[in-house]
Amino acid sequence: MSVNRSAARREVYGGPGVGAWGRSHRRAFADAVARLRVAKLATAATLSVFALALLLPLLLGLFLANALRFAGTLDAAREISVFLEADAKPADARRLAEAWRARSDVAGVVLRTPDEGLAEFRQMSDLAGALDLLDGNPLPWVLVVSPQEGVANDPAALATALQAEAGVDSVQYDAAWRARLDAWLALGRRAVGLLALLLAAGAVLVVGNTVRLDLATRREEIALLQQLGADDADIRRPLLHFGVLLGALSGALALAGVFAIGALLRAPMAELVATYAGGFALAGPGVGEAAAVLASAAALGWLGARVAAGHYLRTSLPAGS
Amino acid sequence: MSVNRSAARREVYGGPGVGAWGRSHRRAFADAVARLRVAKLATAATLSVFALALLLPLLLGLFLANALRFAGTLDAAREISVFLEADAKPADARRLAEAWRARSDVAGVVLRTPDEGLAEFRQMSDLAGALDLLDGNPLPWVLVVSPQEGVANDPAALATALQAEAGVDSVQYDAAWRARLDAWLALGRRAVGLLALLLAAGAVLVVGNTVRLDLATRREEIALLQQLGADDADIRRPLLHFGVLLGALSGALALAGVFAIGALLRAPMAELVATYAGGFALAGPGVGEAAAVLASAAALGWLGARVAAGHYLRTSLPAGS
Amino acid sequence: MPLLRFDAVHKQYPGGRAALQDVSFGVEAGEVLFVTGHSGAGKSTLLKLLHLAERPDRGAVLLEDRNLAAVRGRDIARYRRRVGVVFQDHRLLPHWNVADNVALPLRIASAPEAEVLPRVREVLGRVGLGDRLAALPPQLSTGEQQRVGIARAIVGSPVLLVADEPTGNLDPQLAAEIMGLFLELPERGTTVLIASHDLALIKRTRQRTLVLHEGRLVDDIAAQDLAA
Amino acid sequence: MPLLRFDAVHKQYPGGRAALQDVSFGVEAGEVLFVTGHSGAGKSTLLKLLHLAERPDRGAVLLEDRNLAAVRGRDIARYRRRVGVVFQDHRLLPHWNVADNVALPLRIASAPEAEVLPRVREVLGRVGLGDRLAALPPQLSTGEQQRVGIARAIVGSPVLLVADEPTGNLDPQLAAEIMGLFLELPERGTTVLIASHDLALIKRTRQRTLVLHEGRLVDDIAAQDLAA
Ligand SMILES: Nc1ncnc2c1ncn2[C@@H]1O[C@H](COP(=O)(O)OP(=O)(O)OP(=O)(O)O)[C@@H](O)[C@H]1O
Ligand SMILES: Nc1ncnc2c1ncn2[C@@H]1O[C@H](COP(=O)(O)OP(=O)(O)OP(=O)(O)O)[C@@H](O)[C@H]1O
Ligand SMILES: [Mg+2]
Ligand SMILES: [Mg+2]
Repeated sequence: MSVNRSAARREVYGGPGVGAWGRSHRRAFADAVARLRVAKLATAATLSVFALALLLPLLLGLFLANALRFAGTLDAAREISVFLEADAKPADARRLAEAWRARSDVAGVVLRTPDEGLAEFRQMSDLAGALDLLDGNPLPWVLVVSPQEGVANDPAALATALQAEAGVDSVQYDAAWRARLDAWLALGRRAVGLLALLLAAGAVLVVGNTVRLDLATRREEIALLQQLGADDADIRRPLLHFGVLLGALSGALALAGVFAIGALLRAPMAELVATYAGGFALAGPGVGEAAAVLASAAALGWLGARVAAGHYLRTSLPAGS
Repeated sequence: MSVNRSAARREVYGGPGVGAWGRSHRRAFADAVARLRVAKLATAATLSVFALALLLPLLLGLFLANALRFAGTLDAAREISVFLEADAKPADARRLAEAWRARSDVAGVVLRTPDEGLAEFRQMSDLAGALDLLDGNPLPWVLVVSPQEGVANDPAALATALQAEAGVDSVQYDAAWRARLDAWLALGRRAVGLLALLLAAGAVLVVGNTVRLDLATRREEIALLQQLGADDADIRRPLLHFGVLLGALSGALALAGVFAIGALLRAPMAELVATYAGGFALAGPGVGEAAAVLASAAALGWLGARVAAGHYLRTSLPAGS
Repeated sequence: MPLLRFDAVHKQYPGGRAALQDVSFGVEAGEVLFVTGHSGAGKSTLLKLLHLAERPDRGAVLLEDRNLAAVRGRDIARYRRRVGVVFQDHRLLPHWNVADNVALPLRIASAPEAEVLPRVREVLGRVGLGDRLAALPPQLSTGEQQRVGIARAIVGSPVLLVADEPTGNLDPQLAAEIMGLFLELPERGTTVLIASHDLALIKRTRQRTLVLHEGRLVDDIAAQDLAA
Repeated sequence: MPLLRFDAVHKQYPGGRAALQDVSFGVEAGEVLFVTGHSGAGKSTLLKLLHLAERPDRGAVLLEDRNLAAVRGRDIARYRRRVGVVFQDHRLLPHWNVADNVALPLRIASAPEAEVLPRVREVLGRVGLGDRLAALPPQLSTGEQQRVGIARAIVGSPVLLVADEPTGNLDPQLAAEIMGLFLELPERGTTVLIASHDLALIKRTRQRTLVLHEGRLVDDIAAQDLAA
């Protein structure tokens, strides 16, 4: 009897055959799309919050990347200026530069003639006008030495060593300025780390909260499905599809936001670049980066849905389970 | 008959008497507290999202305030340096300073002796070592003129006018550096404006979304209350209390976050201050500002609840209304 | 002059058949009236017009000579406070206990708190649930939930009580007890309309009965004409 | 060997009286069995033990000689797919149309889509709603909703059907039709348990009847002993 009956049932149900897996995923996806379409306004609100949670870290990341590129110029402050004696010859200066370039604690040496020094001086300082009052060029040859980076190398020791060489009048190494820069960078790094942490937590919270509240509004529906024999995977499947869809759409929205903000910033940026000799263009995300953003957003949506659904299934087990 | 009956009803209902208003608010507040307490986890999640939406603009605002205080030093770049002729006497310098302070397009004049100039020079530039090679002090008297701010005043024209005065050797006014600074400030201001706008939108969205979803989970409850004769104000009252409570708690959380982050930043900040002669302490929000934050958070919660409830009542009118 | 009057009322749901067609009748103050008919005949629709959950397409419903079509906006809430409703699906708030569910209409009408609990106790006692004040609705059997819904409908001494299948989940004995309760309401100034498909109960109760068939009023049987 | 056996089953809800006390009986495959009793007697509780919405405190419930206490975790879902349930409160998904509501058990069991709609049409036809496939539950009368719930319970040809007051919202004629439908189910391999307080209906249907009183099984009346 029970053999007959289960055979009959298999006829109706089709059993757990090949097509069942694909079927259930197709149904789950259709269900997820339906969820998005049913409540247009609700979907818009959820998408906006999610997209915003993605947009902020994205903007922060881009800002950081651009700032780091720009900060490259600040490294000048790490250089050691070596002033040769007033009677030094060009040949002496070249010989010293050659010799120092060979040192393991030196990354590079740039030679500056007294004329170059005067020109730079004039550009740098608002007291340079005073130099016009002098007769001739009182500036000596200068060798600008970049210390090798690394824990083993101490730029202060290098400065002392260079001071001892023959033909050197004085060495300028602004330890205070360097310490100040390092402190700024440490502060910046810590602030950025904190903010990134906050925003990551925010994105996860927003996604989880959205799915959690979506689940809360579907409490009865889910309980009914469980009572009719749906297992955890059945309950989870449309939610995961929903999370991925929500994530991908939000990611697309956030990218659109990034490009829109980039467009808005182009005008003042161009103004800025015009005054800079070097030229500096704001770099936006590339195609690969955009794809990565979409993928991570979808993954985040999936994760949020997974966590919320898992929590839900664990805490609201149908009676008797 | 109908007179009798309504008299009987007034006995039961108590009519719209003096105590009714206070009663309904006390009940609404108790209901709001109950809402928070029923779902502890849900409350925690909602609070976190809300607090985060508040924390980010708060941090941004404090960062901006601190940055502006710090940027005050940048204003030096707007000054016009006037170099007097080499043979100028201290009395000449003082007379010119006096005269210029009276000009409407001048905000202030600072006098610098040649000795002060040399000292500053030495501190500012890594080429200052070269000055040691010079005999005596070749620097002249300098008058540092701050132009009056305002559209009507053109610092470049002022610079030209000062150049024409007797006893002036040369005028230094770095138009390029000033343009660059203005461009930076414009960029910064636009970026900050955008971010603030985004975050404000985010905060409103988060609050509105939370209340909207809370409403969605209470759809049936609300419909029932309406069917039993509750009017819009009855439906709204506990939601507004809920919003205010949520807002105030989130504001407190956000303030706690601000102080915690301030504590975390104190260490690198101290390092930084140590290298600065002037000294610069990170300013946190004061008592008045904290109270303002709490009040605005509560107001924001009220507003979000009001908007969401209004939207809900407008779009989901009970059948037949 | 009747308390309540239906005047050629017609109601069609969007995309559906006509739920009510040309229905006219009057109800005197103090009557207890049954509405019966097959599933889908239009009983619930008729009652919904009375607490403004639906509106007629044509025709008029008048209470105390006031056309309910004129009750709009803020007046709807005020009107509903005068009508007690027993819903066919109970509609209790699952997270509120029995006492708070029953107290709802009193609190919506801002009744002084001191009067609420004694009144709630009294009506719950009358439906046989005097000892379940602290229970939550999901902890009740369906018949118990239905009785809580009845208690809530009568707690505010409404002018009009509309009850949709109030005994659908009760055994015959309990159903008779609840009917006895309804029959006492006119003495307290409440007129009663009851939708029911339970012909045996209707016959036993012996009150005037309207019979609907596919939305049409096909019979209006006076109390004395009901066979025992 | 009976298909189903209750063995000294005891169930007490937290903080409540005992809903079932020392209940023992057996059901043969192919039987149609009524459970009756007053409101709150324990009828729904008894049925809930069968689709694992509740668990007994003491005693055992056995289906096909398997103790349901051993059905845990993932097996619960699989077990439930073999049991059809008519809920006392219908429990339809309000945003899904009638056809999708009825198709739910087939889709949960991953039935091929081509077989779903014909099967849904067939069972809806059998409860008299063959023309309402596209309607949403809130657009149905309560009796119509109840019949959708019945169609959903039988669509998957379950081994066991438990129906809680399946005719509570139906008029006597329709109730008799639905009973006729239940009586045909054993031919298709389904054993049926029906909770009902409608004594007239039970007498007319003439099937074995269990009588509960305050949680105790006080009578077990064989079909032939029921007075017509
Ligand atoms: N979840 C629960 N928690 C506490 N008590 C409960 C719960 N469910 C039911 N009860 C109580 O158990 C008893 C039996 O309930 P049950 O629902 O089985 O009755 P029933 O026979 O189905 O009644 P009805 O005919 O009214 O549906 C009742 O007194 C009820 O209040
Ligand atoms: N909101 C709605 N939209 C569309 N059709 C509806 C709606 N509500 C009811 N109907 C239809 O109107 C008709 C009358 O419904 P009504 O609920 O008044 O019946 P009833 O007499 O109360 O039936 P029952 O005894 O089953 O409760 C039914 O055919 C039903 O399907
Ligand atoms: Mg009805
Ligand atoms: Mg029951």
